[in-house]
Amino acid sequence: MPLQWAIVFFAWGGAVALAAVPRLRTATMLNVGISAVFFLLAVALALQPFAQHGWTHTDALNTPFILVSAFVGLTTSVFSAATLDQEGFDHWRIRAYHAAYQVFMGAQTLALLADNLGVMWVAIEIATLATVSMVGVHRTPAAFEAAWKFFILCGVGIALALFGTIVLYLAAQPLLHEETGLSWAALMGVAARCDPNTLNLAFAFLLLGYGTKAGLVPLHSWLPDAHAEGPVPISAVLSGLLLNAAMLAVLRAKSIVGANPDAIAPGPFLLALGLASVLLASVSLWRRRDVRRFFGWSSIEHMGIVAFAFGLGGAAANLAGLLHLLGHSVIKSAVFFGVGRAAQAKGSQKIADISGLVATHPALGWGLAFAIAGIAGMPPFLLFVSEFRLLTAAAAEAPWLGIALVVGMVMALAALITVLQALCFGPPTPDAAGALDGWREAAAAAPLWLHLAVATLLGLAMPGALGAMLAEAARIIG
Amino acid sequence: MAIVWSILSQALHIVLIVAAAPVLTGVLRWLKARMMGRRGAHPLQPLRDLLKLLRKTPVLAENASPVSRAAPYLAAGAAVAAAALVPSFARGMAFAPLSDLIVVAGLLALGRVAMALAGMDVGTPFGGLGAAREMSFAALAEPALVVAALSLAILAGTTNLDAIAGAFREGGLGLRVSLGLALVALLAVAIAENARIPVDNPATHLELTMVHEAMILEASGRHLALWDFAAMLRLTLWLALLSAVFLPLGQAPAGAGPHLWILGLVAWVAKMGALALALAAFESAIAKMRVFRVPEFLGAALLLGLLGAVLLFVSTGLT
Amino acid sequence: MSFGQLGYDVAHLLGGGVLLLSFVLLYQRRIGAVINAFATQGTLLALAAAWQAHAQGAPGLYLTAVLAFAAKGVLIPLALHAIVRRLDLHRSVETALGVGLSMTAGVALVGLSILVVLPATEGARALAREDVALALSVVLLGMLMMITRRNAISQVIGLLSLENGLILAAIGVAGMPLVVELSTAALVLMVAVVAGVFAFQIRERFDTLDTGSLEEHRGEGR
Amino acid sequence: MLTLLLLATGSLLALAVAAPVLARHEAGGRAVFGGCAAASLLIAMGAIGGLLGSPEAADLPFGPPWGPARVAIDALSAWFLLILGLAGTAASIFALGSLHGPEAPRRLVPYPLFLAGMAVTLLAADGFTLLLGFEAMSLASWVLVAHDHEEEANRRAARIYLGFAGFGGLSLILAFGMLAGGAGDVAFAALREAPPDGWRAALVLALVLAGAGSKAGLAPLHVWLPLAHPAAPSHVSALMSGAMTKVALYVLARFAFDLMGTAQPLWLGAPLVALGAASAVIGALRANLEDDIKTLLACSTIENVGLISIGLGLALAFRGADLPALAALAAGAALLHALNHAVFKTLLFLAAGEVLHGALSRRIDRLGGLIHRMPVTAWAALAGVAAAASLPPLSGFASEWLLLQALLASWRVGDLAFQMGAAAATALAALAAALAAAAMVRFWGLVFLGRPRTPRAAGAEEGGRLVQAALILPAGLTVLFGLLPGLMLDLAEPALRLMTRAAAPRAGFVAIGAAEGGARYWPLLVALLLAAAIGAVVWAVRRRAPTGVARGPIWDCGFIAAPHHLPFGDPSTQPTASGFGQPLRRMLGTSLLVAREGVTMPPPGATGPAILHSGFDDPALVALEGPVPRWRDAAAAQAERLRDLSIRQCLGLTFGAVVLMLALLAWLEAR
Repeated sequence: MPLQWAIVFFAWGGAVALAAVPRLRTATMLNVGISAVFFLLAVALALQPFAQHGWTHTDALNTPFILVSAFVGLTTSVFSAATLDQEGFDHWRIRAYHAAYQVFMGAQTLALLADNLGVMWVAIEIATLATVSMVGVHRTPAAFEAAWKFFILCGVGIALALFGTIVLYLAAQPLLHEETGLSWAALMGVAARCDPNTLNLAFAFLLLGYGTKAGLVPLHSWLPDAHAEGPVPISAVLSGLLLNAAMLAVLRAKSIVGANPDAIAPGPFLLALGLASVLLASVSLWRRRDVRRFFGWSSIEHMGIVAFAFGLGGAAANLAGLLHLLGHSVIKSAVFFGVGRAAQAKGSQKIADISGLVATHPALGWGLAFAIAGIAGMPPFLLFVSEFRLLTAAAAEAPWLGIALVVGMVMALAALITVLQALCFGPPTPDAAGALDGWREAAAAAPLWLHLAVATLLGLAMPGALGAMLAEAARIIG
Repeated sequence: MAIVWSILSQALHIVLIVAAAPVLTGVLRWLKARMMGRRGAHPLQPLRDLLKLLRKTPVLAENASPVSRAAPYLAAGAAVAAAALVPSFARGMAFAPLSDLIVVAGLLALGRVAMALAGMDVGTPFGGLGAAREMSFAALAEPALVVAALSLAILAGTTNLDAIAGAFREGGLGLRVSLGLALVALLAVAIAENARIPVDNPATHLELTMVHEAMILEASGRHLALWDFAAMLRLTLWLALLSAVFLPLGQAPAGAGPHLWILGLVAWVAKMGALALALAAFESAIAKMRVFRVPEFLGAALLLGLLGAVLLFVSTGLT
Repeated sequence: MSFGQLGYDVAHLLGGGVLLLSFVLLYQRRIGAVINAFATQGTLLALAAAWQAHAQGAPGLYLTAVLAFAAKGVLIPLALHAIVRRLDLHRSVETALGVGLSMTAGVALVGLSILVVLPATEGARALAREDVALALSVVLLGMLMMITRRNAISQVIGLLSLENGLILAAIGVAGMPLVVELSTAALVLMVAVVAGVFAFQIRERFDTLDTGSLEEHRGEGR
Repeated sequence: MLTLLLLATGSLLALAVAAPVLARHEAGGRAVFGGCAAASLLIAMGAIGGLLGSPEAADLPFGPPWGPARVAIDALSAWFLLILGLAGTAASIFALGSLHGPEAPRRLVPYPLFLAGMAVTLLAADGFTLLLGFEAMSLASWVLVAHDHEEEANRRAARIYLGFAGFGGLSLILAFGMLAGGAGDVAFAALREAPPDGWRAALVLALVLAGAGSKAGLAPLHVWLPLAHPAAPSHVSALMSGAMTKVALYVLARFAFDLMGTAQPLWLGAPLVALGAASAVIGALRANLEDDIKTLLACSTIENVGLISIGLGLALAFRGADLPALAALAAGAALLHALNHAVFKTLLFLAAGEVLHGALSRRIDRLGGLIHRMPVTAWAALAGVAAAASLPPLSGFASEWLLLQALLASWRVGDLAFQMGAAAATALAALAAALAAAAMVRFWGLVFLGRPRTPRAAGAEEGGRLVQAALILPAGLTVLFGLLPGLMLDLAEPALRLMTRAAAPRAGFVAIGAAEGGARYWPLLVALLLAAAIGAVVWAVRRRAPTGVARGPIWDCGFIAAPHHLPFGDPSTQPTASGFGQPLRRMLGTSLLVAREGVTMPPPGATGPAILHSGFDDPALVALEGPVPRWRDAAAAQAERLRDLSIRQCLGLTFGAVVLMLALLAWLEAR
């Protein structure tokens, strides 16, 4: 079995195994182990030359994201091993949680790997089902509300995506051999000769369908609540991984439509959705009282920035968008580690109840402070690099759009700084019960700092191979 | 040879202006008294006062710092240095290259700051009040002075007093409205700088209105003598400056030698006398204004100066 | 095959029937009747799939047909009836948008979808064009039903009929690879939704209009 | 030279990395600050080398994914590196001297980073590296501003500070993008190739003014500065005022004189002159009204930044009007004033820090009479005060003399509108200078002279040897630069050539001149003349007057014995901070800063003092904290309505999006 499938089925096998483990400590350790092996497999996959195996393929576009998601999956499993006992699960939920975790990892890796758009759709659907069950696992009214909203909206979303996929095949049908009919590579090959109007229709549905999962305004309603309910680690993987997979799906659709000169230009649509997301999020951030919802909204903002970048198009802007996706995965999951740990320590995820972290938990507090600064686009982290690239490109291509974007970014920045200081500075609020013993406290803070280190490394000293890969990917998107 | 003459004339100029300071003040007081129908003190009375004060031992407050003792010398020295730079009876004296209008203003500011600090040294309310007002008025006088300097600089191409005087002496500029406006601005500044009526009343000790006197209330003996001397010197300096710039006639080139100096001396004394007379008349004609009317007074001067500059722009633009 | 031939007419007829039943769904006021209408739609869809299997000579589609019939024709309607009984929902459907209005909106949507699809699919074969137009209308009508019905059951049914539209499109496009897998996967999703409704006994959760309760539901109560 | 500078920068970074470990040990703090002092000294020496040597460039082994980070040194950056080096040395020595016991990592780590960030900004040779240093500098200094975060006021300062920093960074990125154009290459060499013109140039300048100007403290984006600078530890405040604002001005100059090309029109300088004049007056006026000494000094920084930017603007205008000699004069004034201000403002902030350390307060109304207890601090501060008040023969006067000469020559630019504006700017600059003198007299007189206003001030103590050295070093430099401005101007000559393609008018070694054959200023001769005059006066007085003085109680128009409970006299009989500011508050404050004041009189017959309440609001800050948040909240309220939808209505949104998109498609295809 080729490695591309092996990695997916390894995760799913791990899910089956985890479903059978009721004991917390054992399950978490096993989960960490599986994630570690999964990460190694991903590295091995990245080292292999790009290849296509039936429905799946590796290319410059998905390899970096597979690496990052495997990395985030690993660190998240470590974090959840350190902090999961704070969630107070019974053994059924322990099984469900861990099984769903690995199912999700496998599914979303498959979604990244898929070359066949049908397979990609199925994978994203599985990922959705898995995350829904994880979001709702607490079974509180709030969790229900969030999970159900997530389920229905994303269900409709991917239904639309399926329709788009079908229409896409309809467009390519006269030109393609049946078996390869949904292969992205094949479609790219013939896109220029497809009927443009059919492509337009397909793009409309794919954009709105996968855009729902990517949380673009006005399809974003599910995102903040889904990030705020459910176990703490889930927010990290939701923001860090799921959004990437969805955005990549949108990209694949865009690249096909973009390859046809007669079809509508997909850029303006992405620009519009992106700008709308940034502006709406940047004002909505000011009304948040719940810290995890706050950063959920910030994810909407960043997805907007990414959409803006890809809408702008061109090598520079595309590279900026890809870098921004990667950076957002790494840093935002770090933020959620910090925020989640803080919420556990203070026994509430209201912003008003968390204060003065640097005084009571220096490692956590400063780590969180720098992670939020990184999310706000401060150096030396990767998001600073990507925003630099994006804004220079925007100013060159469309200065006024760039200025509009900056207006939104500045408002979001101010909100982020306000919350950063509210959480980390000031007189500390008393800790609730649930202080972790020494090594677990360290293990909860370590992923955060590791992510910061990785974000810095990627920002200022990115490995040449990865850089070349991203440049190539930027060219692929077109 | 010319160098010798220029140095000699410079030395003579310094002696002359230092000696003239008390006398000028005395003459001014005498004239004012006469105009008010009093007999008035002898014109040399200020000189006598100074000498008498010099002989007395100054009394310092217990908490007075070295500032109180150093400031009078600094102020007097700055006044002398500034006075040495202003052309009087001759041009092209040894220090002529140094005699920059802005440098002179800077030296005067140095003396002013020294006096303000001395006033604040022992922490009396009057000292602080006087210092605050002095510095505030200066803050409004400065722009007026610089704007006047702008007009002069445009006409003479430099801010060097000696060169300006020369340029106006050679004429070719003729009479200009803007020059008149600059003159008015400079006059207002001079009045404010020397604490004359209507900005301040040098003859009164009424606490609530005084500015200059308030700062030296604590001074006595030789310190007080130095303060008074510095004030007199500053007045002389300003009158000399005005006469040098706006009434340049009769100035002798320093290099020309003593026989021409005589003429210059006579002309200078005449000009100073005339200015003193005008000042006395002006002061006895009008009353002191309220402290917080001063800004309007100086603001008006500033605006006139600006107006003059603008008129110049227009005229230079036309020609 | 092209216009005037039997295959075309039958396929067209069946597709039209599915669309018609979507209108029926919009029109029904009684919940039981809505469920029955949905069952009929499912059955028609199964027939359409079977016919396409025959016409295109794609045996895989027979499987789709069977699945569609079993799930949408029989099981899901039964489950829904059970839920209705269990939660003893009052039998009439309260609508957010009046029936008349939603019907007109539906007609407008059909017009829109035809306007979009017919020029769009010039290249494709006539049958595919018709089919996609019909399917798109069914999808849109399903969404319309989801947002104009207030109680959970009829909204779920809206989602299900939307999904019917997808399957209709999938089977209509001749030679679509993975069509069976995709339809099955979509079916799984729908079953999950129904199971959710069934398990958590959801009556109104689609439609909590009291924003105050939303606030605390969303954990942002002051 | 470049290697030397990079070495210094790298060692600073290394110090930052090592700091958390060092912080555990007693001597850790000494190691860090000592290292910083050494590195700053290296930077200063390297800068002088760079000014004398030829430009160098290099690529760093790391950088953004699309290419290496480029660094280079030319005369312009070398001049500002010199500023950074001098300020950094003094500040680091002061920090070293004022260490007591181990220092917390959060004060130790950011300090070297702050220095390194500034150095990187100055060394950068492409837009990315410059922004990297710029933002790193902001982030590090933000940590230091927030070091005492238990105080609400400090948190507010830090919040506003970081917000402005981010805003400035984003604006600068946009500016680089506008310059780079489609190619997207932000290397300086590439940017020089394609200078912008027309509205693009205007937009670039606006963005740079928003970005670098806000960092430098140009009105109306200066509001963060009086909040943030005082909140930081004193040696950091010194760096922020002395060096950081200069780094921002460097970015401004780099854009306006170098990257935007030399063929820019005359009006490009006008906004700099206008904003500079506004900042100068606002800053100087606020300095007369503040009653916290560090805030007062921060406001005076705004004033000086304004003056420097007037100089830069004039240089731009002269260059646009093809008057290279005058352009060099104005640019020289700006550069010289940047250097002088950096030195004396560092000195003053360090002195303020020593006062805070000795008398435990920054409020003027709790200080007084410190000259008796802290003579070294007092006299060192006096040098800085005299320079800031632009008194001859100190450094401030020399550079402001040059600036005034440039302003007085601005009428040579033919354009009438510009002439009028320049005349107004001349008046405003003079007003600002005189206001600064008043502010400085108020600062030094109220803090060091008079009587102590609190027991703590009466018991103030002088700092240690190192601290005194850290004060005397910049004081000496202030005097030196004051006496030898010609020398410094010659040193700056390569930078002037780079900026204006011309050299400042030569006026010999010890003098500075307005133009060939124009007015001259010989600081040394003036100083000698002054000394001679004072000597003569002393001699004359000595000949007639008896020596020695008698001591007695304060006269003050009558003797009042101090109450017993106030051994050093009743503070309320001394001028207060707000009392001293009263005349200017009434003359200018009410109109410019909506100042207000009121007096509560004691009832007739009561002996209590009359209390003067006064205050003012900076219009810019009012706008920032008034309307702007209101608009934001209004928008947020609208957005919330979108968020409170039920699931069904959210579906409605999706449905609407689908229908809209389809309709759009139908429309597009119909056409």
